[in-house]
Amino acid sequence: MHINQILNHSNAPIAPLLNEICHALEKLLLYHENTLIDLHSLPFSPHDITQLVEFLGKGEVEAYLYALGKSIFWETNFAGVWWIEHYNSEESLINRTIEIAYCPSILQAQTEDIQLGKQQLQQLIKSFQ
Amino acid sequence: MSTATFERGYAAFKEQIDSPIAAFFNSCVHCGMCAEACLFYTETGDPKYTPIHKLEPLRKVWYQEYTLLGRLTSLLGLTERLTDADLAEWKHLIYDSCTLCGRCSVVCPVGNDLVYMIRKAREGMVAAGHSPEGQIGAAKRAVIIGSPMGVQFVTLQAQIKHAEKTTGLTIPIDQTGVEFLVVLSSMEIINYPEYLEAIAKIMHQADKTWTLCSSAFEATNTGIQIGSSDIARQLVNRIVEAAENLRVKTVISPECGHAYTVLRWEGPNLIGRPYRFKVRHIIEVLDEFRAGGKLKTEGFEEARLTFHDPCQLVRRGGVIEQPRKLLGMVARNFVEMEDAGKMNWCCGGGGGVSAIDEAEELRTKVFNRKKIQLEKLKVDTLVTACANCRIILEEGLEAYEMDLPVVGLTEMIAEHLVEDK
Amino acid sequence: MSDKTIGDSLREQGISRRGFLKFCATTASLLALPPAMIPQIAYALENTPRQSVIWLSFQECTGCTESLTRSHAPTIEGLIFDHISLDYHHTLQAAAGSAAERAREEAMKKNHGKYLLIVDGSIPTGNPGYSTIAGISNLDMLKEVAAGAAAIVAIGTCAAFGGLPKAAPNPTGAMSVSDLITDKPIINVPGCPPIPIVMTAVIAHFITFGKLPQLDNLNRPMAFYGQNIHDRCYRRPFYEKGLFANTFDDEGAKKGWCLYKLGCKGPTTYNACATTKWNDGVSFPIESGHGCLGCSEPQFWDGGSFYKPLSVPTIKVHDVMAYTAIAGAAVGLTVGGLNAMKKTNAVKQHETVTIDDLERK
Amino acid sequence: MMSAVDFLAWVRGPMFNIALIIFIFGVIVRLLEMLLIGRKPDYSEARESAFAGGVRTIFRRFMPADTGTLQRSTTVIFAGYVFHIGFFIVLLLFVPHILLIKDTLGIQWAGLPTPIIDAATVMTLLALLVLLINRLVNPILRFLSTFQDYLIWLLVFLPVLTGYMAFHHFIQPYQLVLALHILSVELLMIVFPFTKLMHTFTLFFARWYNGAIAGRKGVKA
Repeated sequence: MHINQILNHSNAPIAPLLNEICHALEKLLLYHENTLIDLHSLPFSPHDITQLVEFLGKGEVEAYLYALGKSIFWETNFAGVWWIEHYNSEESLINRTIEIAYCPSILQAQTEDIQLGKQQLQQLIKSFQ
Repeated sequence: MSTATFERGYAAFKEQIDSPIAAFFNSCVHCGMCAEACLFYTETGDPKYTPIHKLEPLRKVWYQEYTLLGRLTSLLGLTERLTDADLAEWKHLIYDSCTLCGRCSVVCPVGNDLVYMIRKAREGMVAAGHSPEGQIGAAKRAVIIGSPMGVQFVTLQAQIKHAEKTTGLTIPIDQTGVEFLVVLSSMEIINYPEYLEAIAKIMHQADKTWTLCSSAFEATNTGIQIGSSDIARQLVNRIVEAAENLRVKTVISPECGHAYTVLRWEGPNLIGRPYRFKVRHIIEVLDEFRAGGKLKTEGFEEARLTFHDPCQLVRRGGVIEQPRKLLGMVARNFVEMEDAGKMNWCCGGGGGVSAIDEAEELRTKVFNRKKIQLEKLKVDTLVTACANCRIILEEGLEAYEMDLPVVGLTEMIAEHLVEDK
Repeated sequence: MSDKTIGDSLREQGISRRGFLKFCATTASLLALPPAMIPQIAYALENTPRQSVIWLSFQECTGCTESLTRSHAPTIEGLIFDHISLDYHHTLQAAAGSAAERAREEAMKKNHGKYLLIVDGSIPTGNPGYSTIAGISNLDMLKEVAAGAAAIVAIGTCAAFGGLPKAAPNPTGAMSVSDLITDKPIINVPGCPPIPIVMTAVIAHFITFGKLPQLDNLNRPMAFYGQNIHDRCYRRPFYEKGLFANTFDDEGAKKGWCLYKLGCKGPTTYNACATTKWNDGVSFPIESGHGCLGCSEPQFWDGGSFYKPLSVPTIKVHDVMAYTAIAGAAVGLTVGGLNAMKKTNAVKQHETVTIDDLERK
Repeated sequence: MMSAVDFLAWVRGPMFNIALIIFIFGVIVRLLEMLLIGRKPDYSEARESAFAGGVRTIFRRFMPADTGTLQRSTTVIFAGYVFHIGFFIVLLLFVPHILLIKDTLGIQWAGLPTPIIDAATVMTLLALLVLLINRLVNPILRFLSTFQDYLIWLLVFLPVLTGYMAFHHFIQPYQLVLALHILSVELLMIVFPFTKLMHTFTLFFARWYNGAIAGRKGVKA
């Protein structure tokens, strides 16, 4: 659907949101700073969300995280703009965000987990040595 | 011996207040537009001449006597009572600076008829003894002698003789059963005797029966100007009795604005019943003659001329088109003055102001409006249809050193009548 | 109070650091905190021991507890409940009778000055016998437990503002917590019932920052009660355009237009329903086609009809108008009659003015 | 201290009742006390219908008498129009106001979108400010103005201002500003019958009388 059609038929603040995304991309390029936009607190109807998803489209990457329920990540047609949906263990949506980043921060392996993994691996190696 | 007192004045205010007055005071929002419509404000720039302000004494009485809140607050002594000093102060505003021209009544956005109120306020002022000396004198002369200028019938008789001689026509006096009773203003008898000659000529050509009346020749009514219905009734009764005794069909009001207002509109209410005859202004009669083909004229005035609408004819009498139609018969270079017709500016001497000596300076000052209007037009002759306007215009023009002849419309028509075959 | 931290207990359940971060991000979103605060939340939750909580239920319908337990499945807000020490809740706890009361007394003693007191239901102040637990009147129990609490959370409109029990004529003399306790920090979480995650978020905030979140003038957390339903409503644009449903089944209703005319109290109701929604974010009343009732506001029951628009008076004015008009007409006729008489008399008493009267003598 | 919610409940309930009673009672009494004074019959021979004249003037006076008047009183007329039209747009075409009228009088009509109401409100406020400045600066108005003129200006200005503030959430919580708005309207209702605000009703009578007096004489006043 063409953006004008969406803007004309929707009451949601789509235009300001797109502007904010654009500024966030600039910030990312200049300072390598990530931005998280919480869609939860914006007055979007389910229909508006569908339209927004349709407009942003799906890019090359899609990822899943399984922790405390499923989370879905996909890069939109606009590189660096990530759509993120968190679900709980009952598969209800609990949060929906747009992250402007090279890679969504939560997807990166966490230092503590890496340390833990390294320890476990070391022990495993020790055990068959 | 009876005398004017403040209490009589207060009682008269109380008596005069009616539903329209209450509606008018209730509606005023102090927008100030009436001031901009008033000659006395526009030419002096003094806000005290704002028409609604001139009605403060009447408003105070209305508020205290006829409103719930006013009654309660005056019981508690919270309202400012009307005082005799107020009346003394307002005398200048109610008499000297109001010609009852009615421009304010036409512009008021909430529809207040301010002239109606001033007229009633004067009733209280008279009863309280705060009317101007000049008008008191005129009223006394009108009642005692028969004319505010002291003109007696003998004076008129002399003028009649002179007119009969000039015109070669008989001027009928005290004839019964004729169609028209013609009444005059003393200004016409003294200053403009041409008027009587014109009437004689016109009636002759139109082949109409008419008469003057020896007991009721004077049409000006000082009672209305000073603001006393009692005196006005006394004066108008003379004409009513004469007209009914002579069994005329129509009484013709002279070229005098307020005489027309009294005779035509106030008279029946003063005597408390409808007339048994009609009242028409001479201009209305002439226009009827014209429409009926009874008025034949020849030749045209070549001078560039304009017409000054008397306030009482246009705004308070509804006579607007008639003088223009008549002028069309005899004038080629007729031009309209700015604001002509319903919105015309007063000469500054109506409503009895011309009889007040103290008001003369102010009256001359506000004539400035007329002066500017006339200067713009650059006319050679000024026509009007009110003897009082005519005198004031002449005086004003003289004061401002302008050389411009002022002519009565009736005379102008008479001059162009086709002579007897 | 157990010395285990939330982080410890999460790890015991095999939840990864990513899962924990997901939890923290969602909590920040709930609290309307900037994403930059996520690490701080994570640090606090990682290191703070389990919070002791005592829950008192007074004149209530158990709807608030129902609301919370409905979402007590392993959801994000459920997690918090897994990781607080709910030392007393007479509906949920296994212990009963004197054992239960003993548990409460022990918790109060052990965590004096540190435990959180959660109250649902209003407190009767008329006859103490209207509502008692273990023979103790609600008022006495509230005062006793409040004395040692770090802070009090008044859950639901009854505890926060008096609610239904306090509605006119208020037969039990019901009062809110803040009517009775004035020397403790009180946080009101009104709603009938309140949104479950608000609870979670308030506790998370208390654990994270060791203090109450920012509150509005009615002591409600700004993060949830900072904006009214109307301003956050997805139907608001219809209000702006003047498109309204006039009945619950007309074209406007079907097209999802604004419900203002049907009595929606969105403009005067401060709550997060329009954004957090209900039933795990499925919907909220307006989205389901019914106007907001204003359940999280004081005077919820006495503030006029649920189905009358906000701009109309809360009283019936027709009789008042009719009687006033009649009285006005009666007095008006009297006053007007007096005016007419005054005028007539003035005319009757008129002294004819002659030319001899024109001057003062 | 009374909370904003209690305050709102009070202005929507008992206080509204009080204001309504004073307003209706006052207006009826004031109109009757005016109309029952009576007037004398007119015996003069009418040139034209007084009735038609009265009706004509009721409508005619919505317009300035002539261009000269318009030029001389431009500020009052122009700002007066903007104020009155704006005020009535906001009063009669804002949906919540229509609902109030529907609830009290049982009649209703279509409203306007809120951005238009918003613009009308701003215009009304500006026009009122112009009228106030004009009242303070114009020599006629400064001379004529009494305490009541300024009081009424304020009491008319406040409902428009508080309505604007309520709509834009200038004061939090919303209940407080809504209550202030309603209270300001109630104050206006209470003073209405006893002040020049009565012109809202009486001007029709005033114009009628004036127009009938003139109409009888054949003058189109």
